[in-house]
Amino acid sequence: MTTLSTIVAACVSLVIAASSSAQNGTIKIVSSLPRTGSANAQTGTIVNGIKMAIAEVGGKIDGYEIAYEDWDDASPQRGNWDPTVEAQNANKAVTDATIVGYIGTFNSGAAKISMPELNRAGLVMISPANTYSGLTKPGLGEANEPAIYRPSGKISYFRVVPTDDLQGAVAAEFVAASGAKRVFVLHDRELYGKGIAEVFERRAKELGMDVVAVEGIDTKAANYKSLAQKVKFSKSDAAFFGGTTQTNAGQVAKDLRSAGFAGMLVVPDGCCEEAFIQAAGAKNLEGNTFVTFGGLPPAQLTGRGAQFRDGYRKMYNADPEAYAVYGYECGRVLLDAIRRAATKDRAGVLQAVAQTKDFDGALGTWSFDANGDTTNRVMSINAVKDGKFVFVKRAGDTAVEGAGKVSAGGSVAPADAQAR
Amino acid sequence: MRPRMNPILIFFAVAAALPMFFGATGLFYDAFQSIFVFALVGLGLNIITGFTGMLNLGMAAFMAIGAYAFAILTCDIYPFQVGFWSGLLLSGFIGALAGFLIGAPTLGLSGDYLAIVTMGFGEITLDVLKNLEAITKGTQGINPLPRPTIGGWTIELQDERSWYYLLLLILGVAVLFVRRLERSRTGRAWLSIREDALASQCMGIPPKRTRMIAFATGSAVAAVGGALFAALLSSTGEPNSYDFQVSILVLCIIIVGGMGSVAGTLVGAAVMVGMNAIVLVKLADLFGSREQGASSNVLASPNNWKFLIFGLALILVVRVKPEGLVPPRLEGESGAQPPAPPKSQSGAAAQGAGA
Amino acid sequence: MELDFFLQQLITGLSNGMIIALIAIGYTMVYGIIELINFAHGDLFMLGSFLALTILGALGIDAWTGGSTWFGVLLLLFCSAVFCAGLNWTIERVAYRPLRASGKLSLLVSAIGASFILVNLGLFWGGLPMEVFAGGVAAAAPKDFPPLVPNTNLLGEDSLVQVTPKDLLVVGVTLPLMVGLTWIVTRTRLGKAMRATAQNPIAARLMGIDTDRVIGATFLLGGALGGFASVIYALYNNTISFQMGYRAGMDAFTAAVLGGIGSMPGAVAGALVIGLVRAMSDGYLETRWTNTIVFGILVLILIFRPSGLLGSRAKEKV
Amino acid sequence: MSLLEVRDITMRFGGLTAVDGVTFDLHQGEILAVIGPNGAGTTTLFNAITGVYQPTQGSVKFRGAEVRRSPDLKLAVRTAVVGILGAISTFMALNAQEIWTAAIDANYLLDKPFPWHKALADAWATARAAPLVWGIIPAMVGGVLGAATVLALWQRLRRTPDLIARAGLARTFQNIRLFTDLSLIENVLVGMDSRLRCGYWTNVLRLPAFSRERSRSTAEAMELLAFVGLADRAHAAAGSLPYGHRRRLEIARALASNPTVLLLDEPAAGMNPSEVTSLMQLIQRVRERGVTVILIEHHMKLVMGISDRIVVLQYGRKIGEGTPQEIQADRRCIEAYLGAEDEL
Repeated sequence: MTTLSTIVAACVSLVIAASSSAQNGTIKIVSSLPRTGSANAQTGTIVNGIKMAIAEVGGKIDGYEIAYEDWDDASPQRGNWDPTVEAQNANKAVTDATIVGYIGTFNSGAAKISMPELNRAGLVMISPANTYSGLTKPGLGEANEPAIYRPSGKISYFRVVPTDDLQGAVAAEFVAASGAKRVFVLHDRELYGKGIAEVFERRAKELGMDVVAVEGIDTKAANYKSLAQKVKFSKSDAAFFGGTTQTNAGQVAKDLRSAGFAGMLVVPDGCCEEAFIQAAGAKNLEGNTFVTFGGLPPAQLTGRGAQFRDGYRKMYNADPEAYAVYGYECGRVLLDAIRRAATKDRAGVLQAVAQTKDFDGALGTWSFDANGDTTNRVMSINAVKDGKFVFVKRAGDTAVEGAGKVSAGGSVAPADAQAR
Repeated sequence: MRPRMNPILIFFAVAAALPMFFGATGLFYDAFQSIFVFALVGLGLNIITGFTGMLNLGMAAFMAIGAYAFAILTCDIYPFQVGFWSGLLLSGFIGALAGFLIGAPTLGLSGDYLAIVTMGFGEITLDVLKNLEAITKGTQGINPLPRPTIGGWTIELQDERSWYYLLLLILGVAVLFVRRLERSRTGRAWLSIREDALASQCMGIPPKRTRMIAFATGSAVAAVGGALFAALLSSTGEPNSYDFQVSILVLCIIIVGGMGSVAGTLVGAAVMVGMNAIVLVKLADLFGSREQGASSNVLASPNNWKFLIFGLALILVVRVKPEGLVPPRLEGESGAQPPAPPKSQSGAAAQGAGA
Repeated sequence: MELDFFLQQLITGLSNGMIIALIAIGYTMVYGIIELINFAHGDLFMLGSFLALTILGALGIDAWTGGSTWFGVLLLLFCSAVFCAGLNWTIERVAYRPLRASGKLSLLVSAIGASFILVNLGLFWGGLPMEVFAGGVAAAAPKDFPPLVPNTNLLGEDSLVQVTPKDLLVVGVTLPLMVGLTWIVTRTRLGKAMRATAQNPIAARLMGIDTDRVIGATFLLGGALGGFASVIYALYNNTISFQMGYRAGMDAFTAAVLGGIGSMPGAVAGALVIGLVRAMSDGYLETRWTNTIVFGILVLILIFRPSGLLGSRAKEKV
Repeated sequence: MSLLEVRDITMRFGGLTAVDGVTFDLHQGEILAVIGPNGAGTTTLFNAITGVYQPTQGSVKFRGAEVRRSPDLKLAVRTAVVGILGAISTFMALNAQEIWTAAIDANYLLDKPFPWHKALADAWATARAAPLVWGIIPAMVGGVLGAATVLALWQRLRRTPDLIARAGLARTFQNIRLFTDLSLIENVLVGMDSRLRCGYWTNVLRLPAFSRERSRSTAEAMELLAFVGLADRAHAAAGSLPYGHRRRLEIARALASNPTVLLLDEPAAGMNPSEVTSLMQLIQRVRERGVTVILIEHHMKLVMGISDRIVVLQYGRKIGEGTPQEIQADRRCIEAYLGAEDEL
């Protein structure tokens, strides 16, 4: 009998699920971001940005009501994004015909799951945070990337954030410019952190620096004191950590400093959030720690960006985190496309998004290129001062696309990069 | 007296009938695909822990091995490309082999020592999958994976109803497999080891070999589950998709369902995964829609309550039904018999302590 | 240089091992008495450190600079220990005691459930609108724990090898605690009752021992040790996070098993082995293989000593 | 010739000598009782005979030979195979990535047929060229596999209870050890396991042999349950049986393997007089089935009533052996048992 009652319970909740579908004149946008667990701090700001963009158009475009749903692609057991949930979200989005835009994902790994599904359905997907190059750029990832994400042959995935191959290179150039000769590369063994560390490593070697070692850390370890000693004893001038606040960047920074490592420490935009300073302790980051960021920090934004910053403060009574602007930008570019779209359905919106050109966004004026990447190359390097991010310099305008490409032999098999 | 209905048959009958009520697509299918996959992995663990009494905290590792074996054997970035069905079978075989390898040196250990070794095996597997990037593509995951073909007809991912029945069918075969073993000489030997390892050895049953067979069988079933998990996603996901939390979920499935009970495993999977995939999602949606603006208050987001609800539900379930939702029944036992004393699920564990 | 490096790793390994040992004792005590892998213990430990940070925040961090630092540390140790002890006792009362008769695995699931709840409480706690939690904006982010204990090098700032007051703190708190605990278990009435209950709860009850109270006391003691460990961990690592209980718990449980579960000296030995192996593997091999090596060594040791380093295998009565 | 020759068995636990040089013979078809006051070492002696404990010293010969696996060719081949596999997998684990890269990644191009021969050749070449030692990981993999091999070897050469049971010595336990969650008939079928032949796949696929064996073994099990008088409860859980019946079920379970020798450890413990009487009849009937019986018992009426010979232990030593009449007349045995002269 228990079996039956279980099934009945499941059915009841399913009926509730089924009843909450379409209304006429409503266009739905969803976002799929990890909202359970440690990433929620960052994704919260992204969601805020999206909501803000919708609020700015008054929740209506051409008489169509814009409905927004904030979906979670994490599960409580995993405390992080869960491939099963992401697949379910993609399915859910595909089967709900009122959904015309899918904002997400936060993690590149999750994007790999949902991209082919959404592509087949012709549903446009715009990511505020995926930086893994292989998702869009041929030749930088696996041999079958990015074709496998485009089973329909069309491009339906776009991102407003510059990819790892640009950012890692910018970081390496910055380190080289500081005069460092020996550099120790650490990464978190995740898709994002490892990818960016690899780009950094290659670019650093090209720039004539001596890469002492590349090490993947255990992101759940209590501390990295032993590893930090290793870095210190290696007499490196600089260290790069490819990772995020969630993968323990704070502890890495802290232990490096407490071990007495005085060299430069550079971390990528996954750490460009208050939480990183909070985790690492402002004192440990003071001075010689730098954070690269794809775009300009809120304080440096001008024009639209400045408006966004002020609007965000007013709406949420807090300073926007670095990521909020991406959420906002995603939302705006999608709404803009809906406005321009000839037909307010998936095909129309997809076409309009793809045609986005010289968009006057919070991140500057940019377009989507043929791969679906932003043409925005502006990056910034930030330092930490008195517990706040301060802008150091603008970079990336000159960054070479595809810096991550293996130069010798022309083979793009990842094995070359990994046979160390 | 009316004979009690067979809960396994009820499960399959209801599962087979359900899609009639739910159209061709929807949340329902996603949830049930997960339920079937985890029921499969649960069946594997049920052989190891439920039947044979070896506490295994590393079941996710066998899922991962199945998923990665399946992916490497079928994905078109590798030269093997054996196809869906052969891939499924081979991944089961490789799972058995892995179970054999980890089992050989450790199955002599008692109870919780084995538990920690299996837990360690789970961690090692994740590390190896992440570190051997040349083979496993590290954290990138392997994709895309092929769709099953039946006589020239390919089941596409969107064809959710076909997937549903395919998984149900495979689960049915697995249940049949496990039930047949359980009700044979092999299964009796497993149960006797769980009940009293020494007595069973004194009856001429070689404990190590018997445990090994159970371990390998369970691993194989879980590996097939893992392969289907990957096939459903058309990707292995990243290695972290098979971490300790997954092992814990599977363990909860069989304990909540009823240790050593095949029907219990099915119901446990429906309850635990269903709670996750349906109830918690619905709850979050329900409260999420009322959420006003974005508040920085951590309590305001319903997503932040999921752990708590899940934990409370676990404690409540074992409190109300400590022997599991569908405890195992004796073969041939009729309704008229007095129930066995309620120590069934402790038998496995008590063994570890005593041996 | 090479020797310096080795000594440095030795010191790091020992300090980390000592912290693991404190948590591991909590596991091993509970296991010894009711044969439960107390999954919630690691998360209990996590909450202890959150309490410590809250107290720091409430009293104002500046108060602890200068001479009153050590007093502050003692206060934190005391508060967290009392808190964790009380919480552990409550969990036992609510989640474990009613299930004790219904089998070990039900207990295990209950412990897993308790662990989930504690983790979630930790998440909420991190969202407190306090200065130390950065106003509670990013509840899930790791929190910086103010460096009450300085990181100065006692061997002089020029020395490559670092021995800091933090290392001394770890040793200075852990050793007396272990001695004290050994005294309690071997010399006092309570200790005798605990060992009797562990051996045979039914017989102990027949002998007039109130086993429920003894088990409660064990949870109190184990919780208190977890509380001490949480403060030392926080002061040593200077970061706390609501997810830190998982790894801390896993390391500690591995240590308990490695040493022979149920044996307190074993837990300490196991923890030191794990701390040292981790340090050496991080230092001389690659960090990414460290976990593999730790568990590989565990399996290797268990093959030759199936009851752990210092565990004794009770002969089964036939 | 005697069926079972127990020679100079000694069992020491740390400083305690539980059994000290006990020697006796068991003859075909007899009922032999081993008696002794509590703590005399009777149960320990049983455990040493049935392989539960490894005797510190001494030997047990069954039909003139020690019961143990002989290190035969099959074992040697298996050990060698495991060892070689271990070495290969260690090596593979070491260089897996390089070999893989050389064999697969370097040769595989999308949309082109895969050159299997070249890949294998490349793999072999890389494997040969690769350095063997990388550090602690291979040492550990090798260590684990090597240790497992040694352990397996040692296990196989040991007298284990399952081996002894399969040789034809079945036993019951002093503190009854039934499989309480299994039904009565399943308990008996577990006892019969050593006589069943159907393998794993036969069971899964339900080949004809399975059905044949199932009906035969079920009938035999029912017959055994009837023999001990429990046939009417065949499908109840063993845990639901009253105490006296559990003893009988244990005997049925032990008989299921068609043993040559049945070892009963205090079968009458905790029984009332009428139960003892029927137990005595049962033991007699067991002997009539052609099974030789050794029993440990404190219940003198039972011992004197059914045994052909008696061995008396005290403090681990044998102090007497003979027919019931001889033992009853032996002063030392009586003193050992009763400890006081005036009760005679």
